[in-house]
Amino acid sequence: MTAPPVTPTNDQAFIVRLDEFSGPLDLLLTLIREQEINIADIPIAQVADQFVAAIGALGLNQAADYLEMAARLLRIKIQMLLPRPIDDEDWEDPRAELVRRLLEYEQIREVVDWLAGRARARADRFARGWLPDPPEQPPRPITLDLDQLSRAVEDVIAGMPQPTQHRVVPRPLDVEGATRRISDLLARRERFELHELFGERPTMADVISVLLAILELARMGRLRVAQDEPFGTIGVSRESPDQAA
Amino acid sequence: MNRLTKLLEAALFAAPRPLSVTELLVLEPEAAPDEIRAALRELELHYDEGGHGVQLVELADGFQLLTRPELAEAIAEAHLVDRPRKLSAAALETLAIVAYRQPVGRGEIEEIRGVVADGVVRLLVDRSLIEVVGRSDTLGRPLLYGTTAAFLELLGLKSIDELPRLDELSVALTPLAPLGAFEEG
Amino acid sequence: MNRLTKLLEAALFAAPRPLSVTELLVLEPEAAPDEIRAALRELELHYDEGGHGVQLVELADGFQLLTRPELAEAIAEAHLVDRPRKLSAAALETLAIVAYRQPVGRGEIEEIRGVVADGVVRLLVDRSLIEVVGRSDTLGRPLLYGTTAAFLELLGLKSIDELPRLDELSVALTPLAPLGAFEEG
Repeated sequence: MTAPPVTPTNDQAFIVRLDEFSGPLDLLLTLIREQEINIADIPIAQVADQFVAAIGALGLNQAADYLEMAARLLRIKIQMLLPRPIDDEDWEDPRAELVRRLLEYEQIREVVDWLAGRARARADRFARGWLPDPPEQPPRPITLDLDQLSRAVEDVIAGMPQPTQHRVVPRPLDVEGATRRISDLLARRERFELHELFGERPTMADVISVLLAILELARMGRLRVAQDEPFGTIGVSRESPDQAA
Repeated sequence: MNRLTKLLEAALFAAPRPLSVTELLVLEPEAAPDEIRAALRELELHYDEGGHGVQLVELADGFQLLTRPELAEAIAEAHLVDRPRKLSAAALETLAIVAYRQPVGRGEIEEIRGVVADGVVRLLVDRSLIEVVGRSDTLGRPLLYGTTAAFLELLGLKSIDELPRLDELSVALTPLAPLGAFEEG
Repeated sequence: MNRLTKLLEAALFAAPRPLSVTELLVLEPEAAPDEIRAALRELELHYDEGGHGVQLVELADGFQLLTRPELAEAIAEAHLVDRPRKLSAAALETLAIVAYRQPVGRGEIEEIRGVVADGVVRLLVDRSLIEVVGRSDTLGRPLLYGTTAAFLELLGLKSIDELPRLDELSVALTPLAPLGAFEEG
């Protein structure tokens, strides 16, 4: 369970694979431990950037869970940057929830170490390897009454997926999907606004995927992003009409 | 017991089949086959003379520690090997669906419960609570299940019509909606 | 060995899992639970003092005969018995959460681990390490899971109470955190 180092030592991509971490919290905790950061006072800007860089190097497209964490970190980073009154006692540290989750997760990891130790010790003891066939005996009588059966029916009904509350949550959009969506739109229209790329209720992962796809397409020279005024709408336009047609 | 005897005892206990002298030699490659045989003899004597419930037996393909035959019956009668089973929530739910929708195929049960049901269906058939009552005319002609006489007996009912007809239940378990709608759920 | 001890020894040999005093009582219904315990004690002493390769271990609310740990290496190296496969980090994390928060639904597990958990939950149910113990009353009535006897067997625990108390863990000592969430669970 010792994870390889993930912090960048130089500009090269990190040599680490996604499946070596059991989730985004594991990766985040590894980053924090490695740099001996005080968990109660995380330099969120630095850690958020490292996290995004790490999952970038790890292959974002398969990792909705990681994307969600990246989005969460970036949001906290922004919240920390917002100005606040000096003596505001109601101010809540935007990092508090993250710290709580990290501590909770760290505690689980400590339990995991204990469990793994016990399992190893138990694996050093073998039970009897050969067992006789179970005796030919009629199975014990079953108890069953109407009350039990009625309750089971209620459970069936309660557990039945309701057509109305069908899975409205679609699979989170990955970067590949976002790239496709943007290319399609660019092929049809020369210019559109950024928010048109999000569905009705975009998840954090959707937003991040779209942003990353936009940045990547801009880098490739396929589109241009412009914001005419601060906090105004963000426009996306074809970089070269010929190319996109 | 010396270390070799102890090791042989543990290996014979843990192995899933009888072990020959050759196989036991792998445990202690430095030992001579005669030493293995001597240790086995010691083990055999130990179990025979101490009045144990277990004995070392030489079979065609090797040695094995076995319970004494005269105790077999007592142990079998105690049902110790078979963990007593009550019906699980999954089994109860499946039984409820069969009771209210019979004749019903496995596919339909799975659509309603949203989980694979073959293990549970097999268990209920084994326990004679449900049985095959026919085949559907639909593609693949799946088996259809219904409840058994034993099921009614267990509930103290004369016929299936005596099952409580709670309106809500019968409506919800009546094939109204195209069940395909549930597939993604 | 008296007849009862002998019978218990044979039963423990024949059973695929730990047997509780209650289950052992079925062998000799006339015996008092204390007599069973005394016989188990005799058996334990016998195996300990005779320098055996096997010993009587108390675990998972019962008793089981197991080989001594110091012999494991030799037996495994001789390829007479395979060691069980190790559980993945994801499986252990999920087990840890279920162990401390049972009954617990998949949603809560996913929230704590920060990842989707249906695959690993299914795996643990398939291996009988956790089981459905009920349904939550909250929206959608999700299934709730708890640990099983097989979980205790896997870890060699007598009962769930042997798990370390959360306030004994070093992380809990961090003064900052109101980790009340654990107590509520």
